[in-house]
Amino acid sequence: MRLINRQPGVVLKTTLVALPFLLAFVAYSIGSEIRLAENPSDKLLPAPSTIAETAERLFTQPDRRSDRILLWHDTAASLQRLVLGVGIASALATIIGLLIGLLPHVRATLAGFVAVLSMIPPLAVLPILFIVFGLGELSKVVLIIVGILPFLIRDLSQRVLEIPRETIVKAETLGASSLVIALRVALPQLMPRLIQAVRLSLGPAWLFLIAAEAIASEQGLGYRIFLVRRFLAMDVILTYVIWITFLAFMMDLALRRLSQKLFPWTEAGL
Amino acid sequence: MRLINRQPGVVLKTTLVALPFLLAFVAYSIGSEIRLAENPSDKLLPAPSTIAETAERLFTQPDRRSDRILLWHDTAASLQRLVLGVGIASALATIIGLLIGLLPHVRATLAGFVAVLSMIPPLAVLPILFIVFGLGELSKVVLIIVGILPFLIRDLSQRVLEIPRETIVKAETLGASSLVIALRVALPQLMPRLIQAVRLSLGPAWLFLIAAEAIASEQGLGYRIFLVRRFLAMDVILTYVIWITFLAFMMDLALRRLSQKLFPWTEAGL
Amino acid sequence: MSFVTATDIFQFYGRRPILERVNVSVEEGEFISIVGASGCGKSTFLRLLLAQERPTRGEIRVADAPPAVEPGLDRGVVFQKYSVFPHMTVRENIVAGESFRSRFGWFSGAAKTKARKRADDTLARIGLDHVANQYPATLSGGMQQRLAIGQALAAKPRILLLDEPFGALDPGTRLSMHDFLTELRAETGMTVFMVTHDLEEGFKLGDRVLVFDKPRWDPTDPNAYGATITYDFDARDGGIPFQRIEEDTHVLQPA
Amino acid sequence: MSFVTATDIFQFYGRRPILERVNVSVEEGEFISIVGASGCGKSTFLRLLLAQERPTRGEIRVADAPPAVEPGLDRGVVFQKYSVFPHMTVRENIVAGESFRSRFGWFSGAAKTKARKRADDTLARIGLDHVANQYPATLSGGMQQRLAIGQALAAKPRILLLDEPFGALDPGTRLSMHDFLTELRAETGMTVFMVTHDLEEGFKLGDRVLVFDKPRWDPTDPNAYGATITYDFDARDGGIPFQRIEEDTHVLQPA
Amino acid sequence: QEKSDFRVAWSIYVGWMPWGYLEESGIMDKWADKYGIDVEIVQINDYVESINQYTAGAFDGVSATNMDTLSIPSGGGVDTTALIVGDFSNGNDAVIVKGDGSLASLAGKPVNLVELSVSHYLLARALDSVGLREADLDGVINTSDADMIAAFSTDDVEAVVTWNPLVSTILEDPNATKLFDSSDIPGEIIDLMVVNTETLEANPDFGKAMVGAWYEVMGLMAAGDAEVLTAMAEASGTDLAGYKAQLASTEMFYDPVDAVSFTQSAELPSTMASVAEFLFDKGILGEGAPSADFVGVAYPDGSTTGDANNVQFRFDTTYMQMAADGAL
Ligand SMILES: Nc1ncnc2c1ncn2[C@@H]1O[C@H](COP(=O)(O)OP(=O)(O)OP(=O)(O)O)[C@@H](O)[C@H]1O
Ligand SMILES: Nc1ncnc2c1ncn2[C@@H]1O[C@H](COP(=O)(O)OP(=O)(O)OP(=O)(O)O)[C@@H](O)[C@H]1O
Ligand SMILES: [Mg+2]
Ligand SMILES: [Mg+2]
Repeated sequence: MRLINRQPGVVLKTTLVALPFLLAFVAYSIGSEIRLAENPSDKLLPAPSTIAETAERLFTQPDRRSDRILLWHDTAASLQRLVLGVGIASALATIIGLLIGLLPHVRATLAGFVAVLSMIPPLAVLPILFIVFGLGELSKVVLIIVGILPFLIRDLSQRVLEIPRETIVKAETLGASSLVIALRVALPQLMPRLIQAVRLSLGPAWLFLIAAEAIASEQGLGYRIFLVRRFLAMDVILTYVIWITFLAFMMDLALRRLSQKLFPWTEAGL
Repeated sequence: MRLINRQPGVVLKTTLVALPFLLAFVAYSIGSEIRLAENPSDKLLPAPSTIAETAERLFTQPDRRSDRILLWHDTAASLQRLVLGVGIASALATIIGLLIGLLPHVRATLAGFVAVLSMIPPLAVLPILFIVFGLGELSKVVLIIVGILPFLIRDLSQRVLEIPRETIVKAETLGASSLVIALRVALPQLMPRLIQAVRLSLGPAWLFLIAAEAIASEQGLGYRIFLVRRFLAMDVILTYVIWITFLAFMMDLALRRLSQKLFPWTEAGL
Repeated sequence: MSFVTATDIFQFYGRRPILERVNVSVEEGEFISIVGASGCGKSTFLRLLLAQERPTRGEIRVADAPPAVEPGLDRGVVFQKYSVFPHMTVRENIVAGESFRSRFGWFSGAAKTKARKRADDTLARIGLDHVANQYPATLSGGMQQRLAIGQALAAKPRILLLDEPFGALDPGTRLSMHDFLTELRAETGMTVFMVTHDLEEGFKLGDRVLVFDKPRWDPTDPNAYGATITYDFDARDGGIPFQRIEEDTHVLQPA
Repeated sequence: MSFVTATDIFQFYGRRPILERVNVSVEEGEFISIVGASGCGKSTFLRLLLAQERPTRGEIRVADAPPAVEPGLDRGVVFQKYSVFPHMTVRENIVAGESFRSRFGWFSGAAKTKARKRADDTLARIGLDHVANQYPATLSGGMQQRLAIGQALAAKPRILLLDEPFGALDPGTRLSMHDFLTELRAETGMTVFMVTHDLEEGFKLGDRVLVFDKPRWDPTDPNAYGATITYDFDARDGGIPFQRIEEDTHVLQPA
Repeated sequence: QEKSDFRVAWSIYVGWMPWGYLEESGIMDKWADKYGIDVEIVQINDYVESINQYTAGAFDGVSATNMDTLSIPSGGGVDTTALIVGDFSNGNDAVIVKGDGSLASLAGKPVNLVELSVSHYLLARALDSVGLREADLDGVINTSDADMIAAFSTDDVEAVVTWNPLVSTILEDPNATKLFDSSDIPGEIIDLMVVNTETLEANPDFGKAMVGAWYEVMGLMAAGDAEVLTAMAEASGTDLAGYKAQLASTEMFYDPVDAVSFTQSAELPSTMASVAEFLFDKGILGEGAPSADFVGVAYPDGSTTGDANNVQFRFDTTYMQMAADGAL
């Protein structure tokens, strides 16, 4: 039988799914073991047990200096920035995407401009952003927005253009104005794609968040990672990385669920 | 007539396309004017003429110390890293994507792992990457690969899964082995999507390149931007940003052209 | 005067002619079937009737009004696919037939209740009342097209344009849709243009059958000339001419 | 012994039965048409014949060999869509019919020249020699299907499986495809299974017509039972039974 | 173990510019050849990354301050020796506010600085001097040094603590006032070349070549060699005058004798103790650290501060003494 037709059984499948995670863990453990055997206070690859201890401490014990559990504060600060940035960017992208997708005049005006904007590497214009938007919360949110907005606009306007012309013509024959077509035909059909697009842009959003927090911040997940880099506290960095990965994964999952829940009409098939 | 049905004429359209670029330029000029009126040695928003002079100098005059035209050297260094990183990532993603898309066993093993990997924000593990891969050329290329590979793999394996099952079954009835199906059916149909995916991941690739060059490098576009950022030499930064944007735009264009050229069968319609 | 008149219609896409010198006039209440080879411009002609596009030359007038510049309430349309709004339930789709002409496309309060009531009546009439709260994607192809027609009619257009409305359906479902359409038409007495691939269907349903074909043919460049109406059959005798034309046109020649 | 025998085939998707107790045996060289309502499991049965899927119960044997576990050289197939390789020219598509069984799917040197020669012969026979260097997307639907059949035959299968091969074509093109298929079959004498929606077509081309339908029907849950072969017509008298079954089965009932 | 190829890392800072010149001018190669070894000097943009890389074992030596050496490599169990005591900051690090003000007026203000760096230490010492604590501020905001100048020009920022050349650039702003600088705590922020103790013990030639080369350049600098100084100035992104101004606020030990006597002075242990206290207070010595004395520091006379059983940081004047004696 050809390899492409060979399906793993349930047990084998579960094993296979777990395998790479296990291998990664074992490889790490061995690497850590070797380094620690040489230098017991090596910080680079802390033993998994050390990471577990550190994680427990970070999640439960308040910081000596500030008497707050830093990890939760960092998480709250970062999530707030992320949600604000992604939320504002999504709202803007939806509006601009609808305008570009529906109105030929706006399309002519903005499509090329947005395409060029999307090529500017946001990290390079960081100083300008700082000066214009200050160093406060605003600048971090703005960096996220600047980072993902061009992509979102391009994606969403593309999606609007992909809405079957038939539906729009049909709406016209029902007497719909441009506004009604935008609100009642295009917008609802755009929503599932918006969630899709937001899922795609969450990765870059995290990236820009971390970059912004690394540059000027008092709290936040990215801030902490770059701060403790100063004394090579890899146990803290790894805990934070795993935590961020987990958060990102949960957000992605939540958005997928949300989409299924909110837009049953996209899923339901005969 | 509804707005959605109103098409701009050729002249109006050209004007509209140019408009936002013009407005951005005018807005910048005014901002620069105001700041320079207040403080003639303000570095933040140099006058467009200053930028033009700086640009000319950067593009044509060799550096006094090294006797080389730094901009070209930076460009060469950065492009080399970018091309290497994107090239290796594409090659790996193609192979792994084909395996995941075609072979159920590999899919079971890797699909979940790659999904989790793709959630790890690469900037957060930057310190780890530097430590594992050192600070040489390798680490920059690796950061690009690490940054874009999970996305590429997910995208390409998805594309392989989307290849109509009919074509694969047809190949089976022609006696094709798994290898032949991979090489002669799946791979060629994957290539246009690969170019598409590479176009999408060029943005992140630039980002990671700049981030990597910012931390450890002796040349490169990102290195120079971060170096002069310390002195807020915005004329240099802006020249570099415009240059990077131009490079990114040309690469995107080149890939689009390449795709049209190489894969006439995707475009040709009845 | 005729109700719909198309005068000397030419349509080019770029430099390529699709339609050439199309002239036709139609009385109010007539059912016009349009047949022709694939790609000959039937849908293009329907788009012109719909005012979705304007002809390169010539004009189409309805009830002697100036030519329309865009689709509007007076023309209903049903396409082969994408004819209903996938994000609305069946009932909402019907309500949309009335509510879309309002300021924000929404009814509220009493207007909403009344519109829902009327929609339920419509649904009962078209036999979709049992699926009123489902989304179109859960319906069979036949039900979707019935919904599309019901929705188009809810806006009370003066002309109904159908572009291969039953092209994607089973033969069985197709037959029942024929009955459905015949009934509806008897009720409303609307003017209908229907494009179809199926000659039999065209003759069965239509009062007249317009055959689109290229009057001139350049064997070295099949796209050199556009199509026009080569035959205009009176089909009220129930489809008998079917056998007669089969030899005359190249509608049925192998592609 | 029969050439193809299906014994007590049951097919479930999850817990839902699609096919129930399907039994049929077919002689070498017979042309079997398969008809039935939409969604009743015709394509499923074809997939089983193709060995693309294995039945939940029962087995299908060809020439008394053990049941196949996956599609292979002995069974050719043509689907309604996606039946040719879009990234290969017409000629390459035909060559693929021979070259895919080689180690890397490529011919080189003399083998290549010979294969191209044979492909050009095939193309001439199926009337596609003038488009040998074009990509399938530039061909009309009829030409694409002709290519798909030519390609399937290039591999010299013992059974040819067709799933609504002409479902997407014009009536005119369809007729010419019928002639094409009849000719090819006369040449090769292959065993053919063809699924079609068009009863007329089924009876015109087939030696036998199998009707798939649900023998039991639960009105509250239409998916409670699977379909099986309810009629097995001998169609060699040229399609006359067509009128006879129309009343007996609900193949043609409105959906 | 013995080897012949060595790699050391450095990053751009007034007192470390000679390292770049050493590599470029071939002086390093000359000295390495003399001892039959090979030394590669690598410039790293990111200072912290260079120390991390050294700690991870990618380099045999790195330019670092006394504080960062104690916290990163020594705290990480990499036994490290200060091979060359190059200078101490004598005004190169400064606390700067916008407008007029005094240290006391910092209370209730946010301060932007690179957290946990020598800037942070300087701030702590500055606050000490007026009886304030960090908690009296409206927080410290970690700000990348690459963006410090841009940050200072935004309205959000009221006070920064940073180092040269950023300090001189920021002070060009007429609105900027320097409140406190490292000349107020002379000898506490020390710039070193530190090397792996094991490597140095196994390869004394490595130490000799490094020190020999370093003091050759020191001699050139002390003589005011314009060519050498210009090269360093340009490499650090300024001109000769700017570089000289920075050198003015740096107490360079051009003469190895001075370096030796500074290293042997009685103040050094108390400085290190206060640094350790600061690091412990910030939790930098690791959460496992029971006290500020967790890491031991050894001095040239054999005395130690901190845990004598866990000495990971050694001030060693052996090689500098050889240079002073002309024995290289
Ligand atoms: N917007 C357009 N731009 C350019 N060419 C077009 C456009 N729309 C249609 N055509 C071309 O015009 C010709 C007629 O198209 P049309 O859709 O009217 O044919 P049709 O008779 O409806 O065919 P079918 O039976 O396949 O629906 C086709 O060759 C098509 O490729
Ligand atoms: N892989 C599958 N998993 C689950 N259900 C399936 C699968 N394939 C087909 N079905 C279901 O099985 C039923 C029979 O499908 P099949 O495609 O065989 O019908 P068909 O007779 O070929 O219909 P049509 O005439 O529309 O092609 C359908 O209800 C379909 O939804
Ligand atoms: Mg059409
Ligand atoms: Mg089927």
